[in-house]
Amino acid sequence: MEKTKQRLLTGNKALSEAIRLEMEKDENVFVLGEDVGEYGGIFGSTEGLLKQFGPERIMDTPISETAFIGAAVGAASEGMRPIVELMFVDFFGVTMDQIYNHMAKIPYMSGGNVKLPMVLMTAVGGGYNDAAQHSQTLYSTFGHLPGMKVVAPTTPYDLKGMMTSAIRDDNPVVFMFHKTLQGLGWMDQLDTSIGHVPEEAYTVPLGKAKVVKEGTDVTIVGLQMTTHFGMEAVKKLEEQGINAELIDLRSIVPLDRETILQSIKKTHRLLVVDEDYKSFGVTAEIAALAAEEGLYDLEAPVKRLAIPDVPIPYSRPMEQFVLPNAEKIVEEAIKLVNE
Amino acid sequence: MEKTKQRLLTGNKALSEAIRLEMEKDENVFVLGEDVGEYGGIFGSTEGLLKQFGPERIMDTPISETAFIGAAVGAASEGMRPIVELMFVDFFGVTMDQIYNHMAKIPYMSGGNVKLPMVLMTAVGGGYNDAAQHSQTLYSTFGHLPGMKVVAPTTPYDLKGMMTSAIRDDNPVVFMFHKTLQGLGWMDQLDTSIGHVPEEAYTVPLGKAKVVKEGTDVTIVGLQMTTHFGMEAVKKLEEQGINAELIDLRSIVPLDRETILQSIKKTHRLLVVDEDYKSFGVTAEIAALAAEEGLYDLEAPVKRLAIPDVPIPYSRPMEQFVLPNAEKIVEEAIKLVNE
Amino acid sequence: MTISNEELNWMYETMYKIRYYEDKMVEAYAEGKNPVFNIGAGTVPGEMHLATGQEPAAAGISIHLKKDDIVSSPHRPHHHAIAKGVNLNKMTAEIFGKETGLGKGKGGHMHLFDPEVHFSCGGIVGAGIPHAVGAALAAKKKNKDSVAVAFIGEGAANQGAFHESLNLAALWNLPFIIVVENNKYGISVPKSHSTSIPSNDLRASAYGVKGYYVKDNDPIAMYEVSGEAVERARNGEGPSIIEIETYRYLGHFQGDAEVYRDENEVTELREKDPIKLLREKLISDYNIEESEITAMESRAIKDVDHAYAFARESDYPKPEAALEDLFD
Amino acid sequence: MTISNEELNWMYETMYKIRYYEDKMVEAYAEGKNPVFNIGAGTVPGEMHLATGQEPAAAGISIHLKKDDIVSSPHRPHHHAIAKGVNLNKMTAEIFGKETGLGKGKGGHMHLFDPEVHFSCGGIVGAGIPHAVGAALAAKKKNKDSVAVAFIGEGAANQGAFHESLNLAALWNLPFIIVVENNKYGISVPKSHSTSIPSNDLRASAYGVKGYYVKDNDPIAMYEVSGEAVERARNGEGPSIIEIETYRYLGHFQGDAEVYRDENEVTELREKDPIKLLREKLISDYNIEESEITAMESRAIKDVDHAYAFARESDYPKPEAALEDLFD
Ligand SMILES: Cc1ncc(C[n+]2csc(CCOP(=O)(O)OP(=O)(O)O)c2C)c(N)n1
Ligand SMILES: Cc1ncc(C[n+]2csc(CCOP(=O)(O)OP(=O)(O)O)c2C)c(N)n1
Ligand SMILES: [Mg+2]
Ligand SMILES: [Mg+2]
Repeated sequence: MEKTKQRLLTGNKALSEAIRLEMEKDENVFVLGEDVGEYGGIFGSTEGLLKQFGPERIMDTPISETAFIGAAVGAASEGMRPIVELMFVDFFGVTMDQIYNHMAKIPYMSGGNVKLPMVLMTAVGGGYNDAAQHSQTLYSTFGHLPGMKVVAPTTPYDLKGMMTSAIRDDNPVVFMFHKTLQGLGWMDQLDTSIGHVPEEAYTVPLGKAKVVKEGTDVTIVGLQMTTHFGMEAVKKLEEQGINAELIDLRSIVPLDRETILQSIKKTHRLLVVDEDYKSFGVTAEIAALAAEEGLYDLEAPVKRLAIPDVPIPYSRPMEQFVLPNAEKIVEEAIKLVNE
Repeated sequence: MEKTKQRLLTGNKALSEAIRLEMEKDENVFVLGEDVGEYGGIFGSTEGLLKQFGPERIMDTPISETAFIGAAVGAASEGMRPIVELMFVDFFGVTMDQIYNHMAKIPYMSGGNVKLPMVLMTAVGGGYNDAAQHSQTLYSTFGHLPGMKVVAPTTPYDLKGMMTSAIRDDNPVVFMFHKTLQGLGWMDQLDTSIGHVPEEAYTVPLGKAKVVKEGTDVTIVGLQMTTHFGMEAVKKLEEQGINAELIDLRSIVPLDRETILQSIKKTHRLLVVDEDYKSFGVTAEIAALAAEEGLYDLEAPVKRLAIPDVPIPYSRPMEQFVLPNAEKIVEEAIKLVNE
Repeated sequence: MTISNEELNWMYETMYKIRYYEDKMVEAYAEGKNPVFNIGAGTVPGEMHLATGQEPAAAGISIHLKKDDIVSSPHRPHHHAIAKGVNLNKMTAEIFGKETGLGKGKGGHMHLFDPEVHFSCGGIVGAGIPHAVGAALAAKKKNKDSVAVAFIGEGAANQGAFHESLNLAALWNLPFIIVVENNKYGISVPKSHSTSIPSNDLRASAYGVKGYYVKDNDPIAMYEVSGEAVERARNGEGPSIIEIETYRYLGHFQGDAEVYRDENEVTELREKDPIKLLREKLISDYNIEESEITAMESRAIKDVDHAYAFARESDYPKPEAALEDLFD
Repeated sequence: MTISNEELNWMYETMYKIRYYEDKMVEAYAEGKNPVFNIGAGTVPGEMHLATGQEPAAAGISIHLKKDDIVSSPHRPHHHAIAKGVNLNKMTAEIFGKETGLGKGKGGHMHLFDPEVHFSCGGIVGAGIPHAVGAALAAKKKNKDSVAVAFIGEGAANQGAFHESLNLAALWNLPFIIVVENNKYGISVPKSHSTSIPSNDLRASAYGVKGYYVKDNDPIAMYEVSGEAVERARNGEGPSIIEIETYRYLGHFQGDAEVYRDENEVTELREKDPIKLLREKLISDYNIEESEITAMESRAIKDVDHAYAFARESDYPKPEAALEDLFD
């Protein structure tokens, strides 16, 4: 136990370990997607799996997202449990029909007679100058459309635990992992992208937010990179005598409304931070929740920090301008407590 | 002038008239899409146009949304002004990449050097038992993704005026018309779907909401069918002594935040009604706006009435259960003023 | 491949049943839409795409399919469903929006799912093709000898999903067959305005698969080429494309004014109706007794009438049931 | 079609310039990523897909293109851009993220737009194909004799957009050419694991268009078949598919560890390098003077060096410029 506790893994290794353990247990689980074999997934989500399971269960596909994601739907309806990778979430547009009209709706349209136990995993996020077509998170694009669970874990521990839950779930799950939180050697190195991960399989529930740090003065809600930035911000705020509470959303659908409302009851102030576009995004839904169900608890207007409704620009100064970061969170939080 | 004022047109005729007048004026304007020719558009948006303009300018396409919407992007970049129809908005998933990664982003990514003066028109809405893949509005799915204007007019007057504006706009515009508001002979017959439309070309700005009825007790915000339901509701509320203000959003991007905030200042109560899914939808953004910029004006929690995050069920009792209507608006508005 | 009398009878009875089913649906759909047609009104609301005239495609291949074989069908699914042996009561109840339906009333006529016989359909053109590819993959993974068939219209063959799916199925050598029902129109658009080549079996060489073409809506020719294609698929010899020339007697959907075609077109088509022709052939070429034929017809009618009665007598779902079945 | 010395020289100089440009980009991209490679760091951050080795495809067809002809290119666009005559200073500045760039720094290396020479590219596999089809349509509508060329990789030919676009272009008989650069890999996936047939010119018959295959990364063969295809397109004889066998010397993107291929593969490829071979041929078969060649080389180097200098010296955009250029 001592040893297990001390084992450190990067996000991507935690993720691929979850897949490995479920594949060992259940022969219906298999992986398909572009470059998931020899390459191990562009962002390392299937690292080492081809070697262990061979090309029959770790299947490289042509660049045909409609066909292979649709095939995952068909295979799931016949009792398999596919994990299918959409390399970048930004590519959803070539295959969204399979995702939202079929994967998400067939269980409902069939009155529950068809189950689709599948995981669509996909990489999200920017910050490394990959420009407008490779840097988005699109959390709410998926969250808005009913019928799929949509999760976005932050830490290696949660990546493994939530992937295990996702694979075992009988519902379609969209599993978004953040590129920078995979802990890959060729990207920014962040503390958050490496962490304690038990060796054995374990589950973390889908649909529960996590209070990363308790506080009394202001509630900061983030997910993935904005949770990471939130952690930095919380420390800086502490230095300035502000005791912020930080919530890591982890799941977009189901959304853990209760945890957020409880926090507002305590802090009376809400700042929502998101790497997705602002309008109609995560910050909108959570601010709306506060207006709908937490209004009497609020002592100041809700603040929303997100991409200001422009495509992600390539050049560094502009990209940094549109992305949230710790400093911007600190600034907004201070304004909020002084309101 | 008298005569013009009295001319009544259905929504679809108002729409096709706008297209006709712009096509007469500008030979770069042309239409392409499935069944836009002989059939005149499944929902009548191109009624009569083939006859006048011939198949070179009113082009039936194969069922290849990626190719023909992508071709509209390519033609627009070469100086044409295409109007391209996506038959049902529900089909966006087979072609969203062309819409959101290219049509919406190319002008920005090119630093404004490439203009895409094109209109993507598409039919939205349910209520006639067309089930989960043919009944959605998806307003916020489009509104969330930056780079395209997204409009959704309600009345024949606005359908014509806003289509004219859309065609003349040098930016890509997604023009959503509501099936039931087209005033087609084979669907429900609604007062709102027929109205005064001047014969000559005129514009209605994109990005301005309309106060349909002024009031003091509660602000009701709707768009398309929920504006229609709102009109009915406002009358019933009046009978009960409640003086509601009704705002027809008309445009999702740009969103006329000012008109909504002004109204809340007056009524202190907000009910947002939407035919789209609730979470991360129009009701979220507008409730969030109130929480962010109108909080001190609110005297009661914001109320949101929208599809309760399930796909649209086929069978009538269930579909009616998930859709907003006048009675539900009345009920929520009464609760709100009694809060 | 020569067809046995038993097979002929099955084909005839199935086609007859489909035809009778669709005829009844024309009536049911019209109920409550008079005097003014309103798509959302009546006993059966919403869009209604019927397959009257297209029976040979469904019967000619389904005769070769077993319960475990998979069928994926598009927006015009009744003939495929009936030929595959979908539960007729539950299917009809679903179309009527009743709680006893296949999807408890949530799906409707374009969204019929009967996992018992591995049947599904959907309303998005081309989208069912990859589902069949995936089902074929699952069969292969499970070492079953099942075959997956995707039916599409000729219009759908110009969707990207067609290309991607065929390449994938060929690459992975899956037991997959695509049947293109060329009924000449995609809604109002004639094939010549949608497809740059004469027929889709010619696209087989683009994937290295086998291509077949069936002329004249001929059920027996369809039986023959399908038998070969199914056998090849079962034996691991890979996918096929079958295009069949067929006819859509009715509008694209009920209520279609059919401004885009000549009024006489359908009258002429009905003269060479494949069910009528097959009936004559059964008697003249195969020595099947008239009495045997009428017995089949009665049985078909009885089954269908029973299904409609079941649907009519069933209850509507409770409104709040809309909130159920989202997640398991 | 016989190639003139002038044309040969243009081809050589263009290929040489592309090669030199990409070599310089390897260096620029590495700047600031030492000792630890970090994709988001350095002078040129983000993904970087270089076309070293693939010059013949770009030069062999672009020689037949005029300024008004349209080129749509994918994620690996520099060779096409240079051959099409994109403003090299602005292009390089864009890649460096500078405000003097083609897109004022908003686009980056995968999103280069030069409307002056009708060039565009993009990062979504297959997505540029319909853009070229639409541009060809615009040309036809405007009664111009322009041709639109879409470049793609062999991996992209399995995207639905390929199929839909070719059918549409063939149906409407548009002046459209698709060039498939078969560099053997789509990232790590070899062609044999992505494509069910040997080459994409074989798919021409699926659309009723013309198909051409160029072996051995041969620029002169590419010149020849392209000349024919362009002429056919200009004359209203319809679309073509050209597949060229080419080679990607570098990784998929810079930083690719290339675990999926043999270390010696590229060494061998470089031995039969098309630029080296063409240089030899110019001298041996076409009697072009060594001095003339070095003059071309110097000119290419000068242009490229100048472009890099321009890019380096330009300013970064202001952060707030991110909010500009959304709507007109
Ligand atoms: C992706 C998509 N595009 C368009 C439609 C609208 N639509 C439904 S059926 C149809 C025509 C289909 O033609 P075909 O494939 O020939 O089948 P048929 O109706 O003739 O049986 C169209 C365009 C759709 N449902 N999905
Ligand atoms: C729709 C889509 N899917 C996947 C990707 C990721 N991706 C970028 S390039 C590439 C490989 C492309 O291979 P190929 O077409 O052969 O071009 P090459 O890179 O060899 O030049 C892939 C899979 C993408 N950009 N877009
Ligand atoms: Mg058809
Ligand atoms: Mg390649």
